[in-house]
Amino acid sequence: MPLSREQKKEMFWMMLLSRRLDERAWVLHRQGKIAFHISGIGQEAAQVGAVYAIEKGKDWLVPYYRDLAMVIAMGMSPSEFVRSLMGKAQEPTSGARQMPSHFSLHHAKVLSHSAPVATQSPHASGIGLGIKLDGGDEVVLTTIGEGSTSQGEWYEAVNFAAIHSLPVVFLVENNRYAISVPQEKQMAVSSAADKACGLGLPGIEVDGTDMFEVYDAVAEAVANARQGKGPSVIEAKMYRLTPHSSDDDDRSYRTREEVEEFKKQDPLIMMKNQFIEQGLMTEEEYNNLEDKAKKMVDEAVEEATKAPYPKGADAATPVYAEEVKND
Amino acid sequence: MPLSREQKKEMFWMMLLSRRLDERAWVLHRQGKIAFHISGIGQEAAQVGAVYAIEKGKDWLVPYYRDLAMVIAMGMSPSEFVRSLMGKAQEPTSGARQMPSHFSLHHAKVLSHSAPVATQSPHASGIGLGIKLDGGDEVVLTTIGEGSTSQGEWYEAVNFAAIHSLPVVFLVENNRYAISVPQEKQMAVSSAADKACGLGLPGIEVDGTDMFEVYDAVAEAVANARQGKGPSVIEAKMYRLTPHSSDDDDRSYRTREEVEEFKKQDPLIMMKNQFIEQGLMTEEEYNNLEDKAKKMVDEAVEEATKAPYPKGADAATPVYAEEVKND
Amino acid sequence: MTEITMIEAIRQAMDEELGRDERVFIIGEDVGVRGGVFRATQGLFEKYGEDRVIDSPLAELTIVGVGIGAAVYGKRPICEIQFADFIYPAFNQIVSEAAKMYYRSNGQWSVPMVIRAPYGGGIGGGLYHSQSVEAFFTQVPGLKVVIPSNPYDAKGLLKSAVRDPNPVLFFEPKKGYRLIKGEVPEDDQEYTVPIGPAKVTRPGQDLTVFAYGMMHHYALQAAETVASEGIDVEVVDLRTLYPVDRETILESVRKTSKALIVHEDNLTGGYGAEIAATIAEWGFMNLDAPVRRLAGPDVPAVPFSHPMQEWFMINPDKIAVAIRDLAAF
Amino acid sequence: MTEITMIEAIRQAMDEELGRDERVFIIGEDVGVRGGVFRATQGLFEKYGEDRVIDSPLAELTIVGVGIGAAVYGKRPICEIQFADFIYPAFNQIVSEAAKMYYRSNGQWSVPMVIRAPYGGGIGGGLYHSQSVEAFFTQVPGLKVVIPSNPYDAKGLLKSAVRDPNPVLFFEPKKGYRLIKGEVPEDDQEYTVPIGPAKVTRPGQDLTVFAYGMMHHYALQAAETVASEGIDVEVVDLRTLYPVDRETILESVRKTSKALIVHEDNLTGGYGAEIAATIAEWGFMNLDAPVRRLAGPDVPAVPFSHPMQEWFMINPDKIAVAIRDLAAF
Ligand SMILES: Cc1ncc(C[n+]2csc(CCOP(=O)(O)OP(=O)(O)O)c2C)c(N)n1
Ligand SMILES: Cc1ncc(C[n+]2csc(CCOP(=O)(O)OP(=O)(O)O)c2C)c(N)n1
Ligand SMILES: [Mg+2]
Ligand SMILES: [Mg+2]
Repeated sequence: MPLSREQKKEMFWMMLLSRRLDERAWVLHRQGKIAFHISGIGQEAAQVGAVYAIEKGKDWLVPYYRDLAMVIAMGMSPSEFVRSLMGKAQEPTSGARQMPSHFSLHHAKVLSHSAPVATQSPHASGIGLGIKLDGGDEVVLTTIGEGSTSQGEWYEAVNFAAIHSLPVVFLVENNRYAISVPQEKQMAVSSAADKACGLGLPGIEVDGTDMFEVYDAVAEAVANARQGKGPSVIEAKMYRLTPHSSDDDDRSYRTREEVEEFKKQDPLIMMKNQFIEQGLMTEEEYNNLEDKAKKMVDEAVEEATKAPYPKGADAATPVYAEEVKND
Repeated sequence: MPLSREQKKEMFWMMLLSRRLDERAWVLHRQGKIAFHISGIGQEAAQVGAVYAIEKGKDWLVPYYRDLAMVIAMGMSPSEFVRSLMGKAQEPTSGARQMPSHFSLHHAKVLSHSAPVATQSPHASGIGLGIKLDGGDEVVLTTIGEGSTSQGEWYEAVNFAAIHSLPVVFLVENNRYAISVPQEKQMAVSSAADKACGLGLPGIEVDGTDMFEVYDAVAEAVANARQGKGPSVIEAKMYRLTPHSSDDDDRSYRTREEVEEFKKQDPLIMMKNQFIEQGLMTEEEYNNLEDKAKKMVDEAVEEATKAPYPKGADAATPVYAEEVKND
Repeated sequence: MTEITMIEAIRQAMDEELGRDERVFIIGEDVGVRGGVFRATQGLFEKYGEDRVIDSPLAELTIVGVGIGAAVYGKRPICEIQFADFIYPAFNQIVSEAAKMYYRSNGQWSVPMVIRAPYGGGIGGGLYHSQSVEAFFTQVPGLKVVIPSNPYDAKGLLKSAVRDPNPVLFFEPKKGYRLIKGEVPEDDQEYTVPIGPAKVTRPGQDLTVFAYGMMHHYALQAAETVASEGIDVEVVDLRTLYPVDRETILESVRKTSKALIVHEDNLTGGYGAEIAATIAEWGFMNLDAPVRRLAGPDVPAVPFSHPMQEWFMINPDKIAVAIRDLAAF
Repeated sequence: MTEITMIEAIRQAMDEELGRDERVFIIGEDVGVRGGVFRATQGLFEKYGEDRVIDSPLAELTIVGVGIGAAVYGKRPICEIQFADFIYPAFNQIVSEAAKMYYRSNGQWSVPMVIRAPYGGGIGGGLYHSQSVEAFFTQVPGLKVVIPSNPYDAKGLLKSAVRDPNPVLFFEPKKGYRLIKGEVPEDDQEYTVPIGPAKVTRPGQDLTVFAYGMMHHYALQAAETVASEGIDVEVVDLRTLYPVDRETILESVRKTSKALIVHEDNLTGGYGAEIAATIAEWGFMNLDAPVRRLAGPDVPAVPFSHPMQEWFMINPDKIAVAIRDLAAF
């Protein structure tokens, strides 16, 4: 089903909002108001493109820490995110137990993930198994960085999904680096999509700065998965425009020229230009969106700043469940 | 370098000797003289073919538990093997600490391996790294069962070797089953050699019942590795003619007809016929070899039976090394 | 009541839980047509089909990681690890994921899952088919660790484990699979044994032996032996190793004033350390003697060759010696 | 003598060992041009080249498994795990392989290898950048486990670890990397600190605090605080956690008759259990009070949000409270 004009605009809005929110996180960090931020800047086109290819409320998302735009699109509010940045009590992912950007939204079927990379991939396959056993037609979208596909965990997850023809889409967000380590030191193939041939499922490579190219590829993979045709690996190529995290200094491993070069391909700017060129959006509409985003982010920061911290002793629970609430 | 007539005969002898030794182990088990045996019957052609492609004393072997024929070819004596079956003190692999068929021969550069499958694969890559760092031209041959390639450990080992172009040959002995689990439940590709394309190295499939086909493929891979052209994956297809181990009852998962069918392709018999047809060996020579094998195996059992058990307290050491002896 | 073996009790528990709850399924190596290498799942594939009894690839990380995903989805996986010695590839999934999912999501996601694994030596398994691995997990909040010592508990505890909303590691003393027999209620008399409480299995006055699994079985035998010599031993079956049932332990120490902890895992850093520490901290005022541990020697694992295996393993005689020694203190 | 930080001491140790022995190399994530995420390997890539300081793929199993292979080949790998929390993917290689290689080959193959990892909380790292993982390994014969508490020991012990013929886990208190400073001999004065012995770092009469790493640093501070109140605390830096230096521990208990063990890992099943058990078994006759443990609460790990982190973490004040309490017993 082709995307409507409204959907496309909504997608652009998600990119824009999460970008401005993400940028604000960097500002908050510089101001000493938050201790840590890990950024999705440069990856929003792929994230929004992919997440619009699944059905909210029905399908599952098993994300990783850069997926701010995905999770915003799935329904996390900006103030919820800022609360998680600040470690405030009512942040919805972990009650401020986890570092920011370790997402989880139970009501939206966004599974909690941890910091050790690639641990989420087998969970996606497990959810896929559950769906298959129940004969359902839900689909699981799971993401990972290209470096993290070096973990045996990812291989095993994809292998299992391929053997059992599970409804899982494995999206690799290839931003060229794993902290300082470039792709050539992670794999001897040119794309994580190439890994698929060794596991017996389709592997597709797309331009991760093009929201609609990603959408199309993921939508097709989702359709296949929904019809019982099994899993896919999709690699979206992009670039991490910021340092790895607020703790990183990327000057030790990449030149400023390289970063500047890639800033010219900033997906937000490219998408904006495309939208305006194709008449999907006017400059004025764009400016309105910018104003709206700024306002929302301002409000989010204000709200989150006022929100209370948890009490220390809140951390004592919940270690064990008394009953299963997530059935 | 093509194999000489003498080498070929020696190779046949290794197949024959390890087969008769292996069969005797089953007899000893039925007689209640040993507690456990895990067998290589049906896999000798691939094992001998592969191991003759490396240079004894120079190259490294990192084997797995079915590689009796390989290890015999590398210089383990039949009586040493029978001692390990019986848990006798002077067995050379582990001083009777490990179960039988957990090989190790330090003097022949055969690395000790354990029972958890696939743990040996990263060791092979690590040895390969050492060789490369030293600029040496040794090669590492390492083996594994097809089921065990499902472990992330194998994937990571091959990936590392591919990235660094290490001199390692990853031989997969595909005997169609991992205990009861057939290949289709391990992978969605038709051969572990297919997995190589996803890791950026050559993957070759050979008939594991043909000693010379295996030799040729491994010899080429070894030559490439020696010349710095990097690692390969080779899958040799064969069939496990016995139950998984003396603890297994394979009737629950495969029909007798299937087993009988494959017995017709017993590599020992096929090789014997080929040798005789091609005039490499006469029936008389063959009968002499059989006599010799029987005698050696008889003697091995006799010797090993007389050998002393370790004392219980021998097990107290050696937990920690005082110095490194394996440099 | 009928007398059955440990392995049969375990099989029955799974059979009944598969029958009771459609969400329950088994995943592991060779659990299908083969019925498990110890035959714990024998007949279940035939009865419940390949969607309920799934032969996994040879990959423990997969078994547990996929199990976690299925559990958060809404299933009730029973993951079989063929030997406890092979649980390490799944260590990250167990410790980082299963154990921490509930806490890290502030209660949003729980992981109702069982991981079964045969453990222990004395069966000629050598270094890698004999290990006791419980102490790696009895320090991980979020996990529960259970080790039964008899068929009644094995069945009742395993059923509780399947129904528990948390990840439960269920380690089975493989040497006892066919050796230990005991009575369980008839098929139509459904029962469970709660996860949590330890149990005084033999009341006594002179000292307490704390044990679990195969060693509990031996401890009862040793207690019997020394009884004839006039030593009145109390035996406590720890059963649920984690969380620790400190109350039952301390109550027994208050009564007997002497404690001997027995396990077959290595002494140093083994599970007994926590029991000893518990007693030394909260039972100190009741103690009349040093807290003793009788455990496997500090070598990497149980060797294969028979004399060395016997040297390693704790048995009723060794326990009796330790009891006499402590009683005489 | 010059005063340097912990991290500088660690960097110097590696620099000197790389310079001393051509077989030594470093492998880990971001150890190359990036110089490590904590800058422990800063400058070493430039000095020794990419063959001696190797950026691994993002795969801890690879780092350790390849390290083992290189070690048996004849190299001396120093494997860096970026955070201790990420050591679990390598658990199988460490516990099944590195620890057991020497024993299982009856001494044919040894694994001279160091695995370095920053551990511990209090740095805003949340559940997965704060963990203390030592107790998983202080129960594994064949491994050595070392945790330094000051720059002098960090440098000297790390150099010993590199030269040790066995696999050594070297856990570094990351909160102390730049916080803890101390004197080390000048560059040209080569020294090592032996792996094995614990050390009395503050002699005292009233009770002993046993600690290591960051907690040892705090223990000294707490001892100072209570000294002014007339409590004379002996502090023992355990340093080599495994094998356990029982003699030094028991000697101190013979002297002070009271023991407090402090660590930031969870209480139950943490390393302190073994120390408590050691004292309860072999030091019992010298004890005047229960063996106390002050440790992290039994929740899955250190939470991120500041108030919850502080609730979790042990600090000098909490140690002082525990000291006063025990002294008053
Ligand atoms: C198991 C594990 N090892 C190491 C780390 C530390 N670490 C965090 S992110 C990261 C790099 C990830 O790279 P990639 O997968 O390419 O994702 P990206 O951050 O580039 O999006 C590393 C090494 C970790 N989180 N988990
Ligand atoms: C990590 C691990 N899990 C399980 C086992 C138990 N096990 C021993 S051999 C085997 C099957 C191996 O199959 P494959 O790799 O195909 O080798 P084959 O035995 O067929 O030669 C299994 C499951 C093990 N040894 N290690
Ligand atoms: Mg990346
Ligand atoms: Mg096989």
